[in-house]
Amino acid sequence: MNPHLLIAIPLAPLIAAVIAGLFGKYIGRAASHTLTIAGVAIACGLSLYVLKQLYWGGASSFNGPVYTWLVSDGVHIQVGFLIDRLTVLMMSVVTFVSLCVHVYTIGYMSDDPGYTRFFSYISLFTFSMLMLVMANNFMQLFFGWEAVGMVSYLLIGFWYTRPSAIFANLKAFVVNRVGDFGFVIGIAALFSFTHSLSYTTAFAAAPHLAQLQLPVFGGVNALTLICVCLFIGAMGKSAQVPLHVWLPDSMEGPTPISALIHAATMVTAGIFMVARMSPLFEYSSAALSFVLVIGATTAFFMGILGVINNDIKRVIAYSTLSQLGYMTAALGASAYNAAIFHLMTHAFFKALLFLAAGSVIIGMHHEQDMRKMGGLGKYMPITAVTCWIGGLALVAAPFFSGFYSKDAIIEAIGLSHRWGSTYAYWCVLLGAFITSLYTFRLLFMTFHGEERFRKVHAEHGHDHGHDAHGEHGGVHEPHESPWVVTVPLVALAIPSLLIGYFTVGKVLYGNYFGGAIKVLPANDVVARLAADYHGPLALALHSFVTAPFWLAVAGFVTAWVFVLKRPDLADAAAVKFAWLKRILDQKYYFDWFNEQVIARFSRGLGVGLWKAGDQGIIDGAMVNGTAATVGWFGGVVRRVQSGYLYSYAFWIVIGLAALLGWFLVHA
Amino acid sequence: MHDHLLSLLIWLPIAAGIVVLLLGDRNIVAGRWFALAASLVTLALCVPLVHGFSSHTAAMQFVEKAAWIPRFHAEYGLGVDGISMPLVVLTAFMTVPVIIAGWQVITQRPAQYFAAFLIMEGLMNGVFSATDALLFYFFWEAMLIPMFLIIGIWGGPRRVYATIKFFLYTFLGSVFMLAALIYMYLKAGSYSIAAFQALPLTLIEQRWIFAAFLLAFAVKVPMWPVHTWLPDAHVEAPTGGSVILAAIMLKMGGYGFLRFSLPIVPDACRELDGLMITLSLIAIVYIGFVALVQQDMKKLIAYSSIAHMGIVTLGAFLVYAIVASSGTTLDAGMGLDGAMVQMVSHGLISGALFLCVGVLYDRMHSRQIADYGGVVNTMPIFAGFMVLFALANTGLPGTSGFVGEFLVILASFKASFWYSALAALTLILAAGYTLWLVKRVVFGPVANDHVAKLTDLNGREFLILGVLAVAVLLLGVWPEPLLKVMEPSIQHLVAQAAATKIPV
Amino acid sequence: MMNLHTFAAALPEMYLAAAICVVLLFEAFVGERRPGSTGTLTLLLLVIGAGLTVQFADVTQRVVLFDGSYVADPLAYVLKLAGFLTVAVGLLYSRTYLQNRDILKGEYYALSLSALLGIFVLISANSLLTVYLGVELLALSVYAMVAFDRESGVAAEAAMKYFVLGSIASGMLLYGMSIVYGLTGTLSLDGIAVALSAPHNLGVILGLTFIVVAVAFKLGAVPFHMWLPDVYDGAPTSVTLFVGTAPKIGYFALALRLLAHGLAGVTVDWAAMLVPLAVLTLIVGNLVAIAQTNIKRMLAYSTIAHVGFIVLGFASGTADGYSAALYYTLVYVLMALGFFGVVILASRKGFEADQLEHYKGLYRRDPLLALAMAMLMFSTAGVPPFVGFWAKLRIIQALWETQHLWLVVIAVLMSVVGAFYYLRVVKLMYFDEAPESLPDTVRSFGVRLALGINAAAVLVLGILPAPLLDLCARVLH
Amino acid sequence: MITLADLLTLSGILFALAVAGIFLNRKNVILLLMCVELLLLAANFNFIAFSRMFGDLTGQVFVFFVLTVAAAESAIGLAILVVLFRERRSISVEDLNTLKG
Repeated sequence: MNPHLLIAIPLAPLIAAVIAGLFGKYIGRAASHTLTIAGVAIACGLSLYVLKQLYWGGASSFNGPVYTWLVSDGVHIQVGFLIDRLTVLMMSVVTFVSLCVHVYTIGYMSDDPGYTRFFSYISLFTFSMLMLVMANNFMQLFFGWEAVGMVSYLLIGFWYTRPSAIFANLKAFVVNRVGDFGFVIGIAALFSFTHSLSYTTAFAAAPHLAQLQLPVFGGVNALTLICVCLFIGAMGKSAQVPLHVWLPDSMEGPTPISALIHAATMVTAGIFMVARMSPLFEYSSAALSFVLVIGATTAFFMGILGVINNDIKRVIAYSTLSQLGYMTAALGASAYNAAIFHLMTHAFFKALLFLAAGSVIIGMHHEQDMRKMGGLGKYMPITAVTCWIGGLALVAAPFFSGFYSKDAIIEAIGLSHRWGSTYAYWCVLLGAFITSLYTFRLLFMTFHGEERFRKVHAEHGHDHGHDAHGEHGGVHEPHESPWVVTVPLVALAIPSLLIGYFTVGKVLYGNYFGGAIKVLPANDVVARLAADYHGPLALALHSFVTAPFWLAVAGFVTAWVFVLKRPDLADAAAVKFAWLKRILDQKYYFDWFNEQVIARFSRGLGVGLWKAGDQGIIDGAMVNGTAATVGWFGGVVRRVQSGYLYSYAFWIVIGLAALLGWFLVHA
Repeated sequence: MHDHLLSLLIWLPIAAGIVVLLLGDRNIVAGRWFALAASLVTLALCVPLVHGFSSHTAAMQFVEKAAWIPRFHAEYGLGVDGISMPLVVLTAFMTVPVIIAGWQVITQRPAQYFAAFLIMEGLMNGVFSATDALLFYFFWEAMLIPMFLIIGIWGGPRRVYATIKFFLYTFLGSVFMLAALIYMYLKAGSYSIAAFQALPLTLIEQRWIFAAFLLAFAVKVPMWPVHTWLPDAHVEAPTGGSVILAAIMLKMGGYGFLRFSLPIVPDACRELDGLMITLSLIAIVYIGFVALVQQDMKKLIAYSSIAHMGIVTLGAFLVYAIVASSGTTLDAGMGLDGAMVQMVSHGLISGALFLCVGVLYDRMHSRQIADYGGVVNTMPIFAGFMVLFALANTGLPGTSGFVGEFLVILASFKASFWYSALAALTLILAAGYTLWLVKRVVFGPVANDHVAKLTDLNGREFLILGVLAVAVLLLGVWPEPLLKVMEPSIQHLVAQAAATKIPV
Repeated sequence: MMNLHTFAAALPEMYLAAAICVVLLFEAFVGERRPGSTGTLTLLLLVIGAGLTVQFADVTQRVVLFDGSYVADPLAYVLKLAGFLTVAVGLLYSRTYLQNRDILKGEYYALSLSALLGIFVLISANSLLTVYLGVELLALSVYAMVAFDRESGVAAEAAMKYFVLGSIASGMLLYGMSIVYGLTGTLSLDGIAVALSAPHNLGVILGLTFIVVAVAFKLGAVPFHMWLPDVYDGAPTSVTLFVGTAPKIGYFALALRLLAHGLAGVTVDWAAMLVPLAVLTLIVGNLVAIAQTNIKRMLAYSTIAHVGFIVLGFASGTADGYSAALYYTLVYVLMALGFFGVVILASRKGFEADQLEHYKGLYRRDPLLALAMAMLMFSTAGVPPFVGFWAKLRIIQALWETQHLWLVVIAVLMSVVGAFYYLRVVKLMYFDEAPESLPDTVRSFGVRLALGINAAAVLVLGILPAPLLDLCARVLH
Repeated sequence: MITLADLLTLSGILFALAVAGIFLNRKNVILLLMCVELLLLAANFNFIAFSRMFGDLTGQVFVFFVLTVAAAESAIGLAILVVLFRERRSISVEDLNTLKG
């Protein structure tokens, strides 16, 4: 495969981003977005071409350096690409979604002063994400890893005058850094054993590492330590409990970002990374159990939060958390390809949902509260339809893409015998109910029922951010969004609907990934699923007799009753289970803990060390103390010089006597 | 010219400084331009230095030798190797922005201001390129005088306290080193550093000498707990002073450890390695927390400097821990590489951050974080730079800040899990204090009408920040050139450090 | 055999004796009418004297004259030359000062010359008798000079204190000498050096102690230092300048001839006695100097601190130590000339610039003077690139050579403490704002030029220390 | 028969008296001058004693010098005393304390 072609893939968006970023002011809006879109389009096209080459063209995967970053002590740390079917799948998904978002942004940000800056950022993000995905060594992986985090930091804080936004982006970055803290230690650990940062060496060393013990925490398996550390990084990026806290807040960013970064791509970097590292994780059952439990927990408990939230974007955000939990749990069950498969389908339908939500928000003139919507279906049909498609995909309605991926995950976890798999199974199973509950609640509250927005325009208009249709009174009809918004919706709706049906056979049950993903035969649950796989149609029909399907239906009914049929019941329940509601409103008190305990403790510690340690002991006692003592002593000795002749003479005699005495005695 | 290049790098700026001094404040316009020209010429002199430098040998290059005090075998000996050459270049490079930064800002006694910095540059180049210990000490101490005056004359309200503290603190550290140098001279019969490095010393001698060196270098670095002069000095110093302090003077401590402690008293270093690593880790963690709660921008950056220099000392002393734990010198050099890169990179980044603070200070005459907020609204371009350098300060990959930390953390795991764990805390802490600073100063709605009146960077400021930004990114994206230059010297240093000098 | 040529080595003393008479006569007949002319004449005579010394007294090896009571050697040559120059420069600085206080009298010059003669006698002394005569000649002239300003009460008080205490010291010196004489039966230092070679002998120590105390007193070592601050403070600044410079050369010679040469046999004993004195001197001098508000007093205590270093040089008891002490003495004299010169130049008629406050913002009022003072202060603090650094370095080196680890530590620590009050002067001059009402400094070109050269010398000798270091080492090996 | 020891003892006593006189006397500066003279005499005593013991004259020659110097010394001392009295109208040791610290 031609390396220059590969280099072009990340480079195109980068160049576009740099130009748009530095000279956006001079070349103007149109030029900026054309340029960046062109850049991403090139990347997307090339990625698809490479996909074709690899899958149909029978080209072998590529693994080679681009340039030597540095040589330290004989260790060559290089920037290089590893392009195999796993990578190229990610590349295609990333670039495709990114492309849609670029186009969509033209409409969504049309009246934002930071227009060119925004395009530069998302192109830069595309570059970073591609670098992450295409890396063939840990240094570059870490580079992409942090770079996407950095762009997400910039984008969450895009509307930098909003206090909530700049709080959210700081939070996001720091929480991600907590993850990266683990990640970098994992890399260091791996390096200390393999003396190299390249994947291939690391993978080769895995079986050997599984035999090693490290003398920390009273002796842990080296590989387990490495994998857990790496996974902590993934927990940060992919927002797994307890490092998930940043993702809901990240919704402060513009909606296209929520779609691109906080749903489709960046947050899935963790999933991708673990799948990429499957040759390592496979040898550490303990680490995988950890992954499994964390993932399952996230899947279930974060889903619940989606049910009680009224901000349309946050609901989808929690759904994202929950779905990421599904993927993570799949990884934990060694069903890597299921995870990646779900990652792909999820990328499409979740991006779709976000963009649809964005479209709704535009239609509602930057209103995000679902309680102020309702009955929008007839005002914005395209949005409504596409949003329904996305929703159905999300709840894994048969034939929809989400169905094939998510069902497989639940099945796979069910089959797994790994420690914690039972707990995980129940989580993901009940998760199906929760998923459909919040999904349909969202759909109903937004597109159906009474048109609540007519009542609430009075206090309408909170938190406008930068939208130019600023202050305005009176009711304004919601309106369908312009084509630049709806086209991407359609473009994403199609794969959300179909891609599962057409690819499940190959990606999930076929041997699409080949060597890219390693699963030990003993752990290979997906293979067992594959055994009784008879095509997508059969699978879909079969699902009508499975628990997840009926749980989803139950969710649908519940949502219908509480939202459309008897809204009062919801309030009644809220009253009845007030304690539960408080916990949920407080999001299980994670934020409270972080802000009140961790943050406060850190600041307290800082002040303590500063005032007591630096200023008190070191400066006060030691430094200035010494100076003061010296000065004081000088003042005292000074008084000996009394000014009286006889005392002077006396001192002379004293001195003489002392010398005489001492030396005569010692002679 | 090649055989007097280093002398030129030392004496040309000093001579220029004297000329500026003589031109005086009356014709300062000429003085300024002359100063700028001088600093640029000095920088230009680095081109043949870099170009003519062979990265295949650990030997001293561009060597100059001349009799100085024959009776005491002290000679005027100059030379650079892979460790000192980058620092010389850094010195020449950072002086230019300092000169430009003071262009219109310094109204009081400008001639002396520019002269002081030019003289400083010469002396600092002298420190880095001296191959004779006495000459080294000569420059090392002489440098205190201009810095003392810079802080004292152009400093802030508590400048007198700060500058006297700075002087005495560092002076106290250095005099003990002098005593140690003389002691070794009497044993070695020469002041040449090479002779010291070859000199066999018993463990007891080495302990004492190590202690003396530690005092001198730890204060300069500065290491916890002898760091308290730095925040005061930084806060009170004028922008240029802070830049030179952070960018170059702190490096002298690190350089001293690499040039003196490790090769001259390796056994004592081996013995006290744990202590040094502990102090470094304390610097990283303890200082990280302290930086978190600073209310003064300069103080915050000063503390962050201490934390980042902790990475340097950690990397420097990892050698022994690695050898001890793994039994080989494999990867030991990586820690040193990391330390060196971190020094250079920190020179660029902290310098840039102080220049950023200077830009704000020149406009609002306040360094209090509380007085700012939403600067981005009125100074978007500045905000861009500030955010970039802040991210670099947090060690973001792609910027120079990442390289050193990454190498040191990689190497540290070889020594111990806990070392790397504690060192890696810097990722979180640095992100915490730096970005919180950015959040409070740069982002947010316009805080008050002073901020509302701010004007964005002028061409001069844009130029210097731009150049630094390019340097930071280049070094982050492709550090290999720097590493290549250092490698032989680092390997040689590892060998020296791993050897024992105890006579048998 | 005994022709004039034999006495060429003793020319400086003879010349000086003659010069004193000339000055007195000149004053009597001309000076009255032309005030100041005597001063000019004296400077002229001093320069000529220096010239003659170079011409005739430049001996290459040790020459002993007058039945062994007089010695001329390269060391003596160097010291005498230094003496001529020091006094000349000192008098040059003092001129305007004396004028402003109308004590510009011929006697002043005559006294300084006789003091110089005393110094020379000390330098060339080779018997107890010559030593004693030198000490007294120097001391008596200086007493008179201190009290020279008859309008000043403090000066009289200082003189009286100096006189009484000084007499005690000479009494002790004499007493010690008498005991040494009793032990050896000879007054010649060479003879004594031969005779006294058994250390730790009671009688020796008895005599030695008295001598050591006397020497320590003359040098100003603690606890025999108490006259020094009062004299420096009370005397007219021009006299302070004189007392602070030239006599140090003489007293260095005293210590060298008497202890290092005459009592070489019992070096261990007196060296051991000097160690505690040196330590005390360093500590007290530096600590008390910090507490001073009067610059003359502060410089007095700083002198004491430096004496501590010089004594340390002797305490090492080796030739290298003595040459270190010699170097330190010469360097100190150079610097003292400088900073007392600045004090003189900062004072005007009816205004004594003796408080530290008077130096606030000196930079604004007189940049050159401030620059000179700053250089001198940094030099005195022992910071490169100034010459003071090498002086300290030599002492520390001498201590290392004799394995005095703790003395090294103390010396080093005290040099840091000392740095503080020198920095304070720089701080006053450069960082503080000048209060109004301070009169202008003296602007006479010649004096300022001399001071400039003086300060420049401190820098040049600092950057190129080799020649002087060489000289000091050579004349003592 | 007066032995060397006797003479030395005497001179020792003289010396002690002189020194004691100097720091015990708080009244009159004149007394100080006298004590100083006494001091010198004590030393002279030694010289003479020793020179008699050795039977060589140098010691006694020395004494002559000392006496001469002593004369000069007291002359200077008295001169200073006069100046002091003119300024302070007092020759009490107690009043010599404006210079201190």
